[in-house]
Amino acid sequence: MEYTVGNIAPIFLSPVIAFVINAFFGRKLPRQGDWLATLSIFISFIFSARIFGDFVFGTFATDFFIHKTFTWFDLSHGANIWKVDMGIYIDNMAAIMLLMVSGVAFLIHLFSTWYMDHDEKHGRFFVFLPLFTSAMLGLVLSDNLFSLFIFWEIMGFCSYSLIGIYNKKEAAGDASLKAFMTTRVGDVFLLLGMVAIWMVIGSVAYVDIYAAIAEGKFAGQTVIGISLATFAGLCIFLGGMGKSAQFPLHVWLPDAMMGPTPGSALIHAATMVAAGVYLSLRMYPLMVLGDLTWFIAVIGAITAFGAATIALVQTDIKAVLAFSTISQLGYMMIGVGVGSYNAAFMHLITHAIFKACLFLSAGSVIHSVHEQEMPKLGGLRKYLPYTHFAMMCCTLAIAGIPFFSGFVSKDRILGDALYFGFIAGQNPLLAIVPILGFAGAGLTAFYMFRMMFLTFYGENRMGHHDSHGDEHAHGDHHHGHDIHHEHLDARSNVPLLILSVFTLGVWFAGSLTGQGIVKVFGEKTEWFKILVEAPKVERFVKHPREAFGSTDSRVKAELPKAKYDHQSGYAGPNPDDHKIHSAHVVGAWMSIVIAFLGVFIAFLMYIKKSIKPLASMFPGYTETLKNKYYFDNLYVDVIIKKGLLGLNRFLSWFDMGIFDRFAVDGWAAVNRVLFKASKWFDNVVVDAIGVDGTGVAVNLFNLVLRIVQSGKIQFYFIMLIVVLASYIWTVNI
Amino acid sequence: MNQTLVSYLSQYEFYDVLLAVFGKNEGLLAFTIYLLAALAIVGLCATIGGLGTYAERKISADLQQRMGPNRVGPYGLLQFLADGVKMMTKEDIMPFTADKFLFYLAPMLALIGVFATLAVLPWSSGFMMADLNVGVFYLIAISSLVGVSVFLGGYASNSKWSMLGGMRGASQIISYEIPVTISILAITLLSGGMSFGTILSHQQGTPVNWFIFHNPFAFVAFFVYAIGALAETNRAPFDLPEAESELVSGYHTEYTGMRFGFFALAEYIEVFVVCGVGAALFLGGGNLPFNLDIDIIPLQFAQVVIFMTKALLLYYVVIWVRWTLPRLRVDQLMSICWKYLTPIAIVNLMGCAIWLVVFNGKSMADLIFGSH
Amino acid sequence: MFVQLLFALSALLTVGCAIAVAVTKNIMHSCIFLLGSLLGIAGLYATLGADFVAVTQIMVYVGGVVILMLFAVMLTGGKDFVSRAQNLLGLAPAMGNKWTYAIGLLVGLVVLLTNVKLIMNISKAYPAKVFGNDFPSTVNQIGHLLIKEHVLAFELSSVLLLGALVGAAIIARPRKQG
Amino acid sequence: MMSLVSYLIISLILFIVGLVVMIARKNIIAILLGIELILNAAALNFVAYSRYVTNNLDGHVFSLFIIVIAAAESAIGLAIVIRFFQIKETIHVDEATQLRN
Repeated sequence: MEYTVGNIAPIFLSPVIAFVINAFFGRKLPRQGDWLATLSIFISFIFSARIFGDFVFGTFATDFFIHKTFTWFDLSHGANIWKVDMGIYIDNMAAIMLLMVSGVAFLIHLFSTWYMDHDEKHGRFFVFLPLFTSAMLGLVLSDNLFSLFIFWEIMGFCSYSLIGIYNKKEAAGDASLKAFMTTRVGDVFLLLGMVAIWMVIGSVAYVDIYAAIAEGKFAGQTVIGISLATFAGLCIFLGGMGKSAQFPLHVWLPDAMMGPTPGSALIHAATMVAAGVYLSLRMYPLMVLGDLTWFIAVIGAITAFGAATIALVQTDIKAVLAFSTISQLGYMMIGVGVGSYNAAFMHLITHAIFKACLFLSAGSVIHSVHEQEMPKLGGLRKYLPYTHFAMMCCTLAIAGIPFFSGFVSKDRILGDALYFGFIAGQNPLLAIVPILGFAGAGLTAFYMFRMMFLTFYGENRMGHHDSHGDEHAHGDHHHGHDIHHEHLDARSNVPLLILSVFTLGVWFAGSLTGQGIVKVFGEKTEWFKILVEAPKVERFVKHPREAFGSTDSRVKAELPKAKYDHQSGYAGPNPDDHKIHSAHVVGAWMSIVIAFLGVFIAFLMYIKKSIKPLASMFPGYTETLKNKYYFDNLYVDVIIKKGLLGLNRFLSWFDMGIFDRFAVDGWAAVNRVLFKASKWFDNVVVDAIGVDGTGVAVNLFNLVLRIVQSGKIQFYFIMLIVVLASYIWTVNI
Repeated sequence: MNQTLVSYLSQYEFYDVLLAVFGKNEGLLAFTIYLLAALAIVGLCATIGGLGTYAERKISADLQQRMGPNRVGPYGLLQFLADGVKMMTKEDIMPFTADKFLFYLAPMLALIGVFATLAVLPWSSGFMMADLNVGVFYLIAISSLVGVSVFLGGYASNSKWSMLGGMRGASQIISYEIPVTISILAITLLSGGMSFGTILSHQQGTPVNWFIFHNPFAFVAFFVYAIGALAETNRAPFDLPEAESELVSGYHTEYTGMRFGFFALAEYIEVFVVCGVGAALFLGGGNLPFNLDIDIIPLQFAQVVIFMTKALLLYYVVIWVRWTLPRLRVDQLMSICWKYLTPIAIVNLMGCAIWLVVFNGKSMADLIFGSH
Repeated sequence: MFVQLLFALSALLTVGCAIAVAVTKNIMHSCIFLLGSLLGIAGLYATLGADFVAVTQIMVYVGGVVILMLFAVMLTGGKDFVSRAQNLLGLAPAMGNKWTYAIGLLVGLVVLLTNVKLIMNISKAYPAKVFGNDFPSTVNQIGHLLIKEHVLAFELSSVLLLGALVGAAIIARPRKQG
Repeated sequence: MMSLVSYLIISLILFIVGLVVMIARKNIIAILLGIELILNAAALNFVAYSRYVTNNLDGHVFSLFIIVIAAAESAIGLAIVIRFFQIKETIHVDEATQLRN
């Protein structure tokens, strides 16, 4: 159980090395170095799997963690401690996250080698993809907010590059800029939050923050009138909102699909959007201390429901997935907010897997038929059987159908939300959280199956648009009869099938549905619930630090083992446990009913066609949804055009009308009077006495100086020596 | 460690006898010993230099399938004496426009520079005139007097050939000093000292302990040193300063008689010195291949013989190279020095340093045969 | 005895060559006398037990500076230039005339008197010390000093040398015409 | 014969000679020669004091730095001289008057 730099660093370093090699020599390598990038991620995966195995399969205790630090720079001077440490922090959550990121990223890389083949941006794509992955892995390994922020920004840059990789398309460039600028809003707040934390405890390491919370260092500290914990927590959460595309800052994510689909898979599924949720989970004690959980839950609920409604009317297959991502991220935030730490993280993992699979499947569809508008697709089931299978598994998962992973994780979140909203005795207005959550779940089931039915079922509508087919570059590829039958291929659809295996719920929960009702593999499979829990801050007080290079001195036998006891039953000492259990049971049944209802309506609408799509009944609302609640318009037309330009106009009016007319012109009038006086003064006093007099004086003085300032170096030597000698003679040493 | 020849000899009994003969005057005795040793070494080196001219002619003749000198003495061995007599009896010509002072000074400086290096040449572990703490450094420093003399010889003659030869010579010598010095620095690094005694004491025993086999970088450093030393002594293929076909005879075109002899002698002795230094630094010098743990005078002479053998073998290689390789152009000469030898020498230096750190100062032989 | 002999010879060489530098009219000879003077100073260093400094002195000056100066003299022709510019004392040739020497000697006299005053005090303050003939090696200690106490100056001097190298190459580089 | 004062006297003679050379000569190279003499006088003082007064080797290190600086100074100085000669065809110091007036 030796954890040294040697077996942790490759996780992060091997993709970085691949990035460096590809960036400089990628063009000279065979296949532009895509195999190198894939191999590097596989190496990361191997090392991550080792850590995962150690942490999860009974080696370590629930609250075990590895924390190794080294001093990055030390400017301490006397009593002023000014020292920045960097380091690695791995606990159960990070171990699971590492495995998920490296595994999903590896499959995405593998898929990309097929998807991006013969693409003109092939090489550039495989420069940024490993860098992106390494940044996410580094973020997970980080032990403090500072290095987290560094990797956070690297990811921002990489997402900017990947979204805008087709830099000849103007829309791609705009989308990349939009993503970059929108997330920057959050990043500024994150930095502000870090500064606030640094002010209090002089460190941004997780363990120091936890210890400070436990010691009550935040108590009584205020910033601009509000509690510092609230301020810092809010700022950090705003950073997470930007990255995880939460409600006001969600606008960048739908546009991010301008990039290649595997890149979207990496951004939307495994890495970047997960970072915000991951950060919120890491800072959960701070959020609790700052009393922000209700705020997080409300934001999450609004996002979950709002994005789901927008997804109802999208016709682009990737847009549907993009909005569903926002919606699911909302669920994760609900989970964070309602205190269901473990379920929120589980949803992060399950969502990462099935959303990666969904995006890759969408990529497979797009690559096969060169079309991504759903009304022009249909009946692809018989052409793309493997893709259809994988996508169906994932759709079942995201829709919350029992036995699939999405049901397990989402249902736990919703169960906790139900308790949070109705039973916990909070503000009654917070009941909006479970209501919006359940409504969003139903809509999710509906729009996902709408997408499946439109794409894979019904008759093939590919032939109907021959008239404008020539607009596309690959004119002869998109006729319906030209679609080739899909074959099993290690690079194109095996990654999808591997991912779809992990959409089953049993991998994550101890029972088939995750409610502890039908237990399959015994208690031990309930590992997720046991191993992941909110950090107990008291534990981190005065925790010793380990030097970076040191090997782990603890003997394996002495380490406390994780106990797989009956924690899963809600029969603890808390009197509310019974209520929580009831809420979960009610929630489970409600979500099953709602999910099936959604699927059934979709079936009626798009297969049986017995119900007309509702769009015709609410034309105005549909228009609103199609325009994504006018958020883009809000930002561009209202905030930028009305707000900023209005301010601009006001300022210019102030400048020209008020300042120029009164201040400048008035000052000129005053000056005119002064001018008369000063002219007289100038002529008489300055010119006659001052200037001419000075000239005469300088001329006189010049006669002396000219001799001394001869420009002859030897004369200067002589002066130097004489002065020095006279000095020595006078001071009498 | 023996600091000087006198302190070495003072450990033997006959030193006390000699001291008694000199009336207990240690200074006078030391002075006498140094004087005799200096005369012996200068005489020996002059002979080696003279024989060098003979060897050069004989070997070149051999390479060109000629007979070479064979009239004076057995096998023409006394040819160099005949040459010397001829030179001394020739008329000493001074060009009318020459700078007389510098014209006289230049050959002297050449001989002074070369003979001064003999003070630290390690003939054996005991027979060193002075085992200075800065031995190698001193040797490099003082031998640069030869560069000044070449330049002055070229300038003082007031002739275009000489001037060009002198300028070429001076620039060549100060340029090639850099790779040579850096190569020697690598050896200094390996031995941990600049005195020849320290360097030789690290190379005792079988040839695997020689510094040339210490590590791959030292192996390369030897060749850098050899090439640089060839150029520093103005030997072919680096004999630009005295290129016969271009500059008549370079910086000593206008010199005749014994002044020319001084230049020639200085050149041949310097070749011997750099060969000896190469043998001492890289090839184990006069170390016996076995360690007897006793120190008697005959063993010292055996060491001298071994040292001479190695140095003269290198001397043979130098002559061989001269009669085998064509001469370089001036630009090639400079680009070899600055673009190849200097970077290689610097890489060698760093490589040696890294080797010392990585392998804890062990040589390749230690690694292969196990440390002893 | 050797040390005294060496001191006497070195001092003689140093002072004699230095004075020759001052009085010679030929700039080339001046350079050569400078070489002699610097060698003499190296000998003085040796008598002071500063073996490393002495050898460095020979290395840098003989191997570098003096040859550089000889080159510079040769590249500039080595002629006895006379200034076209009028100065206080009329035309002065490059190697000086009696007026310039008179001024120089006057200033030298001032310095001499000043320093004699200082040296008188010093000779009282530090009575003569007698050392044996043993000269411990200074190389190790200088090495330690250079990379411990004086490491900043050491590194700065390396930067200085690099700057001088590049600067000299750039300044002396022949420019393209026009 | 050998004492601190004797070294100081040699160094003083060197210094005065260097000063005379610097002042009396109008040849830039000769001025550089004078500067070398003065620098060496200073270095000699350092080493002499190091042996007779301070008993440590800081004086040696100082004189090493002086040698280094002298080398750098002469390299730059001679480069300037050569450049000056290319422009003005003379190395008379009184001709360096381009910045006057």
